[in-house]
Amino acid sequence: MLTISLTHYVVLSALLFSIGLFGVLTKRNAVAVLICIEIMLNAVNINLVAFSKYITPIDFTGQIFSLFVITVAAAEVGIGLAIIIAIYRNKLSVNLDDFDWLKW
Amino acid sequence: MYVEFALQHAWLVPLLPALAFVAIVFLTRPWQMLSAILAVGSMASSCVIATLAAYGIFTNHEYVEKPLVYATRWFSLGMPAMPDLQINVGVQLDPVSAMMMVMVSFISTFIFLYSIGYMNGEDGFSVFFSYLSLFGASMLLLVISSNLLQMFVAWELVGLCSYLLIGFYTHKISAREAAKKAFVTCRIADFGLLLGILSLQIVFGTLNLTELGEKIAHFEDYTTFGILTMIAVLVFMGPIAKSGQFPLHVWLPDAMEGPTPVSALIHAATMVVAGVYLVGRTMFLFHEVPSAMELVAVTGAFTALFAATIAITQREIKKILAYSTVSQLGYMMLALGVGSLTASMFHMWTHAFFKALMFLGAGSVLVALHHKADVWEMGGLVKKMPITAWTFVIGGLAIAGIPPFAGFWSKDEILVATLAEGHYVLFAMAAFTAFLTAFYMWRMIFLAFFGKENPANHPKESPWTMTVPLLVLAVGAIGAGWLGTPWHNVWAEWIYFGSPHHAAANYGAMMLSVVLAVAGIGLAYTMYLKDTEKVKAKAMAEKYSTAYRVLVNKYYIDELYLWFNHALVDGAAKIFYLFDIYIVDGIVNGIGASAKVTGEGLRVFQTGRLQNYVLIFFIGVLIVAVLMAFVGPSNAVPVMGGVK
Amino acid sequence: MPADMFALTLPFDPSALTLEMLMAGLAMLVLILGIIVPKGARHGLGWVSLLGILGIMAVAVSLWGEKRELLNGMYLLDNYALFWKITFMTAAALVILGCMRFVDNMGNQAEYYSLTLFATLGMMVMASAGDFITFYLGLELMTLSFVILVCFRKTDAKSVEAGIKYLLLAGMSSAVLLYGLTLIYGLTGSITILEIGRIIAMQPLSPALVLAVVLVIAGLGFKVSAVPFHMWSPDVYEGAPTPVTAYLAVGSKAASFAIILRLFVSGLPGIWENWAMVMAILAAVTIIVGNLVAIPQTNIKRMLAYSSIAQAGYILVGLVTATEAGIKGVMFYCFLYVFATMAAFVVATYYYNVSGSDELRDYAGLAQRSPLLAAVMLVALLSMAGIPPLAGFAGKFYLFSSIVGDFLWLVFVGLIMSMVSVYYYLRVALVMYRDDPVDATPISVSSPVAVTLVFATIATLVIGICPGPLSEVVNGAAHTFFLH
Amino acid sequence: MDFPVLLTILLAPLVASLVIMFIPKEENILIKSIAAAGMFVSLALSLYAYFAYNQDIGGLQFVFGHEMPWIKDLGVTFFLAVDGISLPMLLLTNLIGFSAIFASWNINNRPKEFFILLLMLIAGVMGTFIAHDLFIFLLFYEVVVIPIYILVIIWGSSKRVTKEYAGMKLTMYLLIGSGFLLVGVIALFIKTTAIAGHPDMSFTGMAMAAQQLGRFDQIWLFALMLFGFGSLISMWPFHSWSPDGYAGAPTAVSMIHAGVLKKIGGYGLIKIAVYMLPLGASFFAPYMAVLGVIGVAYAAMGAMAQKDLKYVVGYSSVSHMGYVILAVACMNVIGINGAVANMFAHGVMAALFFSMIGFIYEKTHTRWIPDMGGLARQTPRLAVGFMLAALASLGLPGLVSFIPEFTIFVASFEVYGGVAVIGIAGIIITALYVLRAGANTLFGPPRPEYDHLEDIKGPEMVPLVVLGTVLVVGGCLPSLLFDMINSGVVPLHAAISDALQLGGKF
Repeated sequence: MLTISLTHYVVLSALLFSIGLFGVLTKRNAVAVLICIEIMLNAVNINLVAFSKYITPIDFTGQIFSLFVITVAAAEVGIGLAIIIAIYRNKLSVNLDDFDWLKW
Repeated sequence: MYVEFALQHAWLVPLLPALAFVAIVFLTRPWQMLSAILAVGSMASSCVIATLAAYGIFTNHEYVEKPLVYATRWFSLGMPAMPDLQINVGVQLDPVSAMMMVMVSFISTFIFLYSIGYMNGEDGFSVFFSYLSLFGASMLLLVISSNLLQMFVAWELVGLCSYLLIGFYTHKISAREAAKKAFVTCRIADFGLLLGILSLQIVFGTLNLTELGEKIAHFEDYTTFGILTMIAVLVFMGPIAKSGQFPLHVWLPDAMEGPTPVSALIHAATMVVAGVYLVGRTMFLFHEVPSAMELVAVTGAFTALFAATIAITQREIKKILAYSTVSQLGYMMLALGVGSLTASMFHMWTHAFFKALMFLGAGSVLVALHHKADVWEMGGLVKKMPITAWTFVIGGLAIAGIPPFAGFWSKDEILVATLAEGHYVLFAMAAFTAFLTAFYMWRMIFLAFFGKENPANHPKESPWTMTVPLLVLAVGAIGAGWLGTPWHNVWAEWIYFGSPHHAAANYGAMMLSVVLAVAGIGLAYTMYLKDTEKVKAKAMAEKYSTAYRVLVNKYYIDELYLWFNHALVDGAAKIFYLFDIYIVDGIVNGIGASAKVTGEGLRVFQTGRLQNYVLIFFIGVLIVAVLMAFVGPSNAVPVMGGVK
Repeated sequence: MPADMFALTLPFDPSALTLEMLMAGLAMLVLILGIIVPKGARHGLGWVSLLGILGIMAVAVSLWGEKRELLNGMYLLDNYALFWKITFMTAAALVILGCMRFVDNMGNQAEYYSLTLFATLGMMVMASAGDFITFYLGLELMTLSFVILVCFRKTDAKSVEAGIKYLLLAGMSSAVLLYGLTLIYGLTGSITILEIGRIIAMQPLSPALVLAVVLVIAGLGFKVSAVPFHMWSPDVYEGAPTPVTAYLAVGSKAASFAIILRLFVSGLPGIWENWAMVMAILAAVTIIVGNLVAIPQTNIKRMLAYSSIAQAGYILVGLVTATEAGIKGVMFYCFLYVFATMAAFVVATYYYNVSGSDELRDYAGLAQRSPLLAAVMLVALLSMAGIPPLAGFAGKFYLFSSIVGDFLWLVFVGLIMSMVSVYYYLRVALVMYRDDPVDATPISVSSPVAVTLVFATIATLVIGICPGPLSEVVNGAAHTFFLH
Repeated sequence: MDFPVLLTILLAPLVASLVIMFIPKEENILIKSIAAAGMFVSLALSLYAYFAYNQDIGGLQFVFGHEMPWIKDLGVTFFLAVDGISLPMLLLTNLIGFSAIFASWNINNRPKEFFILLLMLIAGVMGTFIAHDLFIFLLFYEVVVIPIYILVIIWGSSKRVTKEYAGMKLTMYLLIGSGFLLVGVIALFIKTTAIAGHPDMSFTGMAMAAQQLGRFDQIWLFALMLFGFGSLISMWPFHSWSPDGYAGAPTAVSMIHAGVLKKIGGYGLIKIAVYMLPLGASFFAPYMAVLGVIGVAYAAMGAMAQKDLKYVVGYSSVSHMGYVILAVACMNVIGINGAVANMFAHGVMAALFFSMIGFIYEKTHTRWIPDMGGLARQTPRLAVGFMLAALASLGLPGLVSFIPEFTIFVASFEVYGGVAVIGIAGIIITALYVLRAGANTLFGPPRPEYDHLEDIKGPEMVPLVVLGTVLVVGGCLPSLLFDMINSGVVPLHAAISDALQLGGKF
């Protein structure tokens, strides 16, 4: 049987991080990008939890850390959605390519 | 007592005119007569002091061997006890400087006096006298200098005054250009002189004349013969321009643009003889270097002949006199070159009188003819201006070398000295020049003062301020030479280098020079006075038209310089300037522009697209990762310059 | 004993958190007051915040010399942290005092001031952070507060666009940073910086650690806007309301430097040789790009944004050698940077109120309309350029003297580019001083603004002419850095 | 404690500018009078200092603040002191500063700002000469750049190049030069601190340690300083800012810039670079000599091609500074004496030149030589000033610049022989272009369009009187200048030669 080791978690997290990153780079919809960022943060969380389990099994450092990350991420999403609504009101679009007033 | 005072306070001689200069500039400028009186008075007082001092010198034979020197520190560098460079200023009185002092102040006094009449009613009357005073002061300073640098200072100041005075008629472009030419020409030569002085300072560690004299006498302790030769040649460069020797004589004839008293001052008493005087003062240097002496002699003889040939064809009265000055200075140089300080100084003395006389006479004529300078348009002036004319004739006789006028004795001394040294070619040149001198001088005299009167002219005799100097100088022109007859020569006793070297009276040479002079005057008489229509002269000019043109155009030397100045110097300047603004500045501006262009280029990355930013961010991550991987500890050592 | 039953025994002394608690309280108070007081009186909230900050600053000063370590190094209170906190609060105070009218024009003063205070709180937490959790919390508190502040003028498209860019990019960079931090955690088994430092010093270098450090550098590089992680800052600086830009440029950057120093100098000195060169190159590139791109800018805020990128480059220089001298340089420079930047931005804010424009060309003739504004702007810009006798010169002297031994080339780059920067700073001077104003009416500067400007200018001058006292204070602070 | 002479000299113009700040800008005459009064105090005190300085004792005098720690960890003290080298420079600054105020008497466009900036500029320049601490020196060294920029862009004039370009070029050139210098100073500071064991930035303290540096260190540090100071003194090929900058600048700035600011380069070269790094200096001396000579000849040729008066003087000042560099490169007592003296002489002369050109420009609205002529008739006093400056420029004996040039020639001819001859030949070219410019401007037929011109009078006479007096007095009594300089140069040279004999220890 295949035992799940730390490496698997780390690889999973790396994959997830990369997927999130890919999404950030390619998605045009602001909400989608926001979600992709959440995916990246979740990759981080996987890492934290896995390390906590395998490396510091006695104190729950990583797990506590991940709780904080989740909380902050939630706040971030909240703010993000609010801003997206605000910008939609201004430009009637949530397409990131439309947001290039500020350049050079 | 007065003599003692004068000896100890000889510095007053240049100081008084200098004070007059200051006073005129700052105080008395609005009052013309007062300014003039100040100038004349100060110069006369200087003359008195100078004469007293000279009396003191010439009555005590010790001063010949051991000059009276008193000096003070001007500035010094390095440890006070043992300075690296110390320049003293002071007074050096010996027969040579005493004679010069008297001559300069005496002649200057009368030229100043003359100027009152000559400049009457001109603009800038007071300013003119202030310049004159400064000129006199500078020249006197030069004469009594005990230090070569002090002499150089005075030398340059003389040059400055000549600049100011030649260009005195500031509104005339020709005057402006002539003044500039005089200054720049002298400057070129001064470059050489300065190098010479620098070398002397560096090699011998002093510029005091007496010390230099002692050290150079055994120069082997300090330097090689080659270096010394170089120094001598460099020093001689200065006099070449200042005393109008070929090829830097070009400024002298142009200097006629100034008011006539200035020409007299420059040509007779002050500026041009400075060169001769300098060589005389540094005889100890030239004496050690026979080749340099040779150079001096040849330059002198050649210049004498060369200028005389030009003078034959000139038409302007002052130009003729100018070339005659150049020619006479050649004589003096020749005398120095053959080693006869005696003859040179003697000739300088007599020349001062008759040349000043002739210039002032010419000035008198010019005033009378309202500055019409062409001798061909004059004629018969003797009737209306007898004093001017007859004093001029005396000057003419003196310069032509007719005994017993002053010029005869001194010129004879030079010829004899040349012969005695065995320079036969130079002697021949000098003798021929004597003939030419008599010819062109009398050509001018006959054309201007005798013959038919020109009805267009309404000449009138000049006022007493002008004629009195003429008369006094005429006396000088007659009698100044009697002090130096071959039978009893004051100069030979008092003024010599090394040991007294006075050749015994050489009656052959004496006869020859008289014959030549008479022949010259005779030729002039036949061509220009007897032949009233001047047919022969015109025929000559046409027959030898090429030679005539060359002579009239002064061998095209001015044109050569002009070309050099415009084509070469200005062209080079232009090239330098263009190089500066396009290459040097181009690089500077290019660096600036490249910074701007880079900025603009980098700006393009800032597209405003969020996802581009993310992309760049991760490219950055990759680059940093690569850097981290490759710039490991081993490579983290200093890239440049760091020395632990 | 009955009393003891209710006594909560904490494993640490909460008095070490006095400053943070006070700040949080103040922020809450302002928020609540905003609800209570009538609209017309909300103007006073600025003064409340200001006085509160000044009070907390006084407390902070009184704590000088304290040295505490809470929860096994999770929270550190030392002179180093205190110095940073004072720096942040100074910046906050200046920005509040200088930009009151601007805030009043925007409305929602309570939210604005409380968010400013929360951001300050985040920075203060960062300065004291001893482990990753505290660090992350402080960072996010600060960042999220700033996100809201950036798009505070929610009807202004530029402001909102800046907000979304900042939010998304900051989120992404936080993810990257966190990923790096977790890797470090995984490799060392600890999240306490000091402990990590001890562990790493004993371990051989692993590729994973290299990757982790790269990600941390990227994440923090984003915060200080080091090239090539700087792309957000010009856009955000330009779009955000000017006071926010000012505080963002100063506070966020300074706080990030505070934690960078902790992390790299206390946490990663074991592999200094690996990251030193990278930092040096980053610094050089940042200096060069920031300055060169600033040259063609026409908007003053954008120009200041690029110049602040370059400033980040200078400050990074102090990090390169990881020595006390370098830390001291960073702290010194950040402190004086507060005054110069604040002065410049306050002028920009005030002039925006008058003219409604941030374009450079609209500054024409400012010197004739208001000599004070023009002079302050000039002094501020020149201080950033490092022209003596202004503070920037002393700051650069300290910074660059720390690296002169091994990184001489970087000294060259830094100093030459700082002279190049004068080029675009002087263009501002050119417009302000040479040109005649279109509208010549004199601008009367309101007294709070005048006080801010004069104070900032005098501080810049005094630090420049006589950096001795400040330098000694900073020395003391930097010294405690190594005492844990 | 004695009366702090130097501090007062430094503060007087600053106080004046502070007072002016609170005067309404309409009070034109009052502003100018206060500026003049401030400068007069400085001038009087610096004259006092010059003559009260005890040359027999020599060394640093009028010491102020050396026991006052300024920045402890950098070893900086607010050390003000003068010696025989800095005192002439200080006096020069004050002479020119005082004249510059009067040369700007006719400025009516925003006079308030003008005089505030001008006074700050003057104070900055003075500071560099009286500071005896490298840090304080640098502080003043760069502080002068910015006021100049603003003065140029507002009150300057555009001719071949725009005043904006000129001002920016001037500023950037000097700043980038100072950037290199700063690198050198910082590196020097670190190295000397390591040698001495404690930081000390006073000139003497730093030199003691720096002279022990190894040859290699000294060479590269000297190279940096040479570039920094060299570009300030407009050493070829870093000179191109100079003609453009002077042409664009207003009169007073040209006067101060060409007169004294430029000299900071030479001063720094002598008192910092050569003094502290003698091995480096001796390595670079031949190159410096060559660059100096090229500068002399090249700039003189450049000047000859100019038709704009200010460009003529601009190039000529590059040329004259070539002599200074050549002189410094000799590294002996005579040479350094000559360098300092020539800086003084050129300062006076260039300032007079620029002030007279300023007046000409003010009156005729042109500086284009072919458009002028015969001004000597219409404005005789102006002509006197112009001629005086021109003659000093070509090194006429009896004016202040002759003896310095002579000493430079002595030193450089002795040390460099043939190379120096090219430099000495510069006097010919100089005579040519200076006289040409002077003659074509002042002499020749007067132009009717200038008949109405008023000659300079009243306050306008001050530059002529002050600077002209110095020109003549300094020329006639060179020992007034040289004894002072010599008292500073001899110990400096002794220190250098000791260090050279010792060689670098580290």
